[in-house]
Amino acid sequence: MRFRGRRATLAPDPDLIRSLAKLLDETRLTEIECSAGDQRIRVSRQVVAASPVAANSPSSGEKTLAAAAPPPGSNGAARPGANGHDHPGVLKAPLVGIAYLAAEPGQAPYVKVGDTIAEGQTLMIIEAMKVMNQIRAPRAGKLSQVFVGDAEPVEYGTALMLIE
Amino acid sequence: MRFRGRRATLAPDPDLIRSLAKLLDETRLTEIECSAGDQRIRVSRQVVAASPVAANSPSSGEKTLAAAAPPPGSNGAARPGANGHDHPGVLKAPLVGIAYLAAEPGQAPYVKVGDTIAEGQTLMIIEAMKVMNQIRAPRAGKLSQVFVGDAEPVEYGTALMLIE
Amino acid sequence: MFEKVLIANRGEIALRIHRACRDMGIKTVAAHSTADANAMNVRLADESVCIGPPPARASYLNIPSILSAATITGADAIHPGIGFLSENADFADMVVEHGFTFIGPTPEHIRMMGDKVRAKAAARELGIPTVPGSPNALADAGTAIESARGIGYPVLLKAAAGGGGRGMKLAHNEADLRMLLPLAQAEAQAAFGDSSVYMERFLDRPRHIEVQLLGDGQGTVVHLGERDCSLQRHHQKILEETPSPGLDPAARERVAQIAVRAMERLGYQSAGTIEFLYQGGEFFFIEMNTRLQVEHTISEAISGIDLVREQLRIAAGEPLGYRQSDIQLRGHAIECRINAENPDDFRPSPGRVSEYHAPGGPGIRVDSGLYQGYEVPPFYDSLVAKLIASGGDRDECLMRLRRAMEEYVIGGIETTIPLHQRLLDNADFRGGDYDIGWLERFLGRNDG
Amino acid sequence: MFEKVLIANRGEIALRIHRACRDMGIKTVAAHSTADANAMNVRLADESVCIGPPPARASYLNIPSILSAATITGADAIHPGIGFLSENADFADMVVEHGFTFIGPTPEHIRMMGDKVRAKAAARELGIPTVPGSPNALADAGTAIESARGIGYPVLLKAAAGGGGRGMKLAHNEADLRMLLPLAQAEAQAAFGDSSVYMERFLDRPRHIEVQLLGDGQGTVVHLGERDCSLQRHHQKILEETPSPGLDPAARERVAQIAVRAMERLGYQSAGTIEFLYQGGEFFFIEMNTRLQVEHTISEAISGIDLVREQLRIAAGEPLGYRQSDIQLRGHAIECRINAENPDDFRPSPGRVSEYHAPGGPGIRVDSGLYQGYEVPPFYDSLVAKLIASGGDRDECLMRLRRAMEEYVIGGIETTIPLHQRLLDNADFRGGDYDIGWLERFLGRNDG
Repeated sequence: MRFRGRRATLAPDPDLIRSLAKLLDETRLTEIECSAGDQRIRVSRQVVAASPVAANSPSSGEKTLAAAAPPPGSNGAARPGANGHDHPGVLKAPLVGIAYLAAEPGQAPYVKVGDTIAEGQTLMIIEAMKVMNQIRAPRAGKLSQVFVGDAEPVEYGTALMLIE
Repeated sequence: MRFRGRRATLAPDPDLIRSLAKLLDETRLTEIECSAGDQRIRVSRQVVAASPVAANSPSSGEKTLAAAAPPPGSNGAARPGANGHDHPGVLKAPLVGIAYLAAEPGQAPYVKVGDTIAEGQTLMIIEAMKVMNQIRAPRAGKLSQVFVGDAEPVEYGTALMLIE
Repeated sequence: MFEKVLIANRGEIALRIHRACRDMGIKTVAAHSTADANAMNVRLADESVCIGPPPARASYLNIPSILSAATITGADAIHPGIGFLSENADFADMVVEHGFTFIGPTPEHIRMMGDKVRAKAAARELGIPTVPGSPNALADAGTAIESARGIGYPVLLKAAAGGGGRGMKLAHNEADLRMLLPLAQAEAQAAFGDSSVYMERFLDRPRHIEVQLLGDGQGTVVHLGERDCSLQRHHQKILEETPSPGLDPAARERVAQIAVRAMERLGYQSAGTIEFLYQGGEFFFIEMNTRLQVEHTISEAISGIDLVREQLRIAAGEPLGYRQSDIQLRGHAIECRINAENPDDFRPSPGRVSEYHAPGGPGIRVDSGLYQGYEVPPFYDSLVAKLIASGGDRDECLMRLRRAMEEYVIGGIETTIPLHQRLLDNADFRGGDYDIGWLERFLGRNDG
Repeated sequence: MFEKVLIANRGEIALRIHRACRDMGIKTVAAHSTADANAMNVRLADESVCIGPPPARASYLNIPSILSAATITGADAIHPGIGFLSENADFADMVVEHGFTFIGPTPEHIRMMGDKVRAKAAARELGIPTVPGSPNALADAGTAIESARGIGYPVLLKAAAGGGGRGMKLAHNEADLRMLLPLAQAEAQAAFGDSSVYMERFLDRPRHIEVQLLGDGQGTVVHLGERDCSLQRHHQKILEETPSPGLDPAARERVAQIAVRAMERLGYQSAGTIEFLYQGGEFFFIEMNTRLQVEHTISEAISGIDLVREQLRIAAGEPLGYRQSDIQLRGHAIECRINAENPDDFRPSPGRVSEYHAPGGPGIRVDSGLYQGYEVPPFYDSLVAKLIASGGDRDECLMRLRRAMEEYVIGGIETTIPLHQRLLDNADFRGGDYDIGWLERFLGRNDG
């Protein structure tokens, strides 16, 4: 998935992410978002670990684009859903829509990193055509990562969470 | 150099050449030439050894073509003058024209395979724009091969003879 | 005008629509299946959304996915392209319900022309001639002979209850008819448990002639001439040309006027095509396509009008802004559909394109998403490129086409280029002497 | 018509001529240097002959080699292309002496227009306006002022004996002239040992306007409209368009008529171009090119006429077969010359093309011999591709050009595509507001 991708030039800068992460600690904020023109970076302590995997949030989706739209002839293209999330425990979006991590804005999320998950437990909502689709855990396990932010658009195959 | 190349499909058949060579022996002919449509094969005991090097006479020049016109993207192209005749003793055509191996039709050729050649000796004539250009030996040596037939067209860089 | 258009299609036509949008400064969103993630139209799009797995029903026919993709990308209009959802009236309704513009005609017109029976009735009302036939169930030989007089011989007797050739009889005259009616009725009875039989005029060697139309829904309708699409295999068009070598100027003008008058009465809005069978100087309605067509390119070539641009302008509410008299149709144009298929047995040939080099020069247009290294997926139809040649006359056009075919390099997969080269060397084709059955006779296969 | 044509040229123009021949069913012989053995035009040619090593004087300018190549291949005509021997009257003579047809005008006309002084005189005789000037050597201020009245200010004083700017003075009025004449004379004396000075009308911001002509030498001459080639760097055209955004219909018609009348009087035979400077509503003769031009493609786009085909037909003795009134000039066309050069400092960038993908779709034509794996040789000029866009109007044309530039992929070498993209985004250019000096001002370099 690409948003305004072609115009973007931001390759996510690990140091930038690290420094924003430090700011989170220092300020005890839960989220920092900055944008400049087409470029946007967002780090959030609550759902996105300030780690290289943040590179898979749409905020840095341009990177996927940069790989996904090489000139013809080269083979650098990355398929959505194949972006390094092929761990069997990765839960992928079964439909296109907006991902919600909590039932209501401001409320606690359905699940947090570290939670023990029961099979069938509701993990998030994906809204499509005004229908709230509950995304349930396919199997029991421990929630080790959340790849998407609250209210973020997802396409078919977007990696949502990792249950180990 | 290609003549009617694109239409031709003849890859020179070594067996055909051998059998024609045998016929030369048997019949004590000095030359046999056959053609079918665009395809032409010519063997001559006098100037062309009935050997794979005959593959460099225009009669089988289509082979060069087949290599010289691969689809774009492949790299099979053979450069004229680079067709396996890079032996230092190879004499190449310095101009475009018709090669004559003898001063007059029917006369003995200037030189034969096996002759000892003196530097500056006339080896053949290349006619260009009605001018008979004498091709002289750049160095002394023994004439071990003649690559072109009498009255055959040559392009710039065509291998003419091998002097060892 | 729209700021951002979502293209709910794939392949060369998605690329074609992308190009029209870019040429108007409109941003594009490519909605694509996982199988098309590396497609040229996806790479070139401003934005892209994966809408599902390879099977079309789960992606390119997946209405919720497509509408959600439009929502999350903030597109203001959706172009359905060709096939897939392009003639799905319910989809058109939903697009509008969700606050997007559907780039195409009104759902009502899609619905009307989508139903064969309703379409034929509508055509008659709109003054479009249809194949003459009898009301169902010919009571007896007398009735049959009488309606045959009105219809004109030869007539084809057909079982009312079924198809598939059973119960079908061809009658060239009254004697035939007397003899064959009872047989047809008996066969119909045996095959379908219903002996009722009706008849239709039989066309043995018709041409497929279609008229390209543009209506703005504001009172203006124009045509861009006709296209001859008679070269078909299994009802799939292989090569199309305009103007048709089979029409004289009078017939050309007549069919164009029939089509324009009909669309004026209908108040048709968008690009559309009315297809006819043409034989013995008469035109008979086949169907109307309420969408863009693959072969729209040749009408663009002779008219200089970008049909996708016009679709977008009309959908945005703009009037055409010109009339028929402003349109000059110049020269001749032919489109060859190049499929990833074995040119002899037509087996699909998906796979990796190992080399790609498109022809160029004067009068040559290539519409293709192919590039070196691209993988042609096995899930969709096999059209991978369209080579369009235009010229001052048919001969110049044919020569350019033949030359361009020599230049075109598509490696790694089999394509139908050799078939087109055979066609271009064929005397009947070069003479313009072909009908709907010609190609399959040429291919020596009448299983079509 | 000819059976076999030898093409004595290289690069995209050799390919262009090959295509025209193929489109007419004429066999081609590619005469090429060793450096071009793998060039696309050589690969596609029916026959090829290596005529010499890389340096042009030893191959593409090697007349004996070229004539011998024609002899041994049995060609019946020679097309000289552009540059190299195309305007060499002696070559044209020899081609004829050796029994071949020269595809171009008569040697006399080449000779006449090849000599700057003779050409200017001929132009005057043919009724083509030239830049007004004084006879050499202005005796004194009085003479100078008098001729300046006739010429019109501003006038440029020039040393008769030399060039290079020395002795040049620009006078805007009589006062200037009185003051500057002695200075100019003194400078001329110092620089060239000859104080004689003459004057010419000075054009500060002219446009380069040229008219494309076709004459059959049998009484018919037509024009295909004008081309605006004002975008130049170091006198090299970078981008050309037709019609010119700087002419009104009256001026357009006027310059076309001047050119057509002149060629009618001359009895010109073949394609040719008369170049003009245009300023303040006046046209002034620069020179005539008695050959095909690189930018002929845009005239083809708006006229639908294949200019190389016409050259071949005329050389074969055919009459044009149409008159001016039969020619419709439709829409707008622009050609971008894509050079293998660094887009900022214009250093040549020869080398291996690692990726190649040409743009396609409506209104796009590409003339290029590039392909993936091709090695651009360092020995010749750096033009490697021409991207030609056409559209119903200038805006559609510009948008298509911009879109096609986005699609065009040429890897492994540097090209001037980024320069063209900057041009396409520039307000002056988009407004059509440019003159001969504009591009170098735009590039911030006035060393041209």
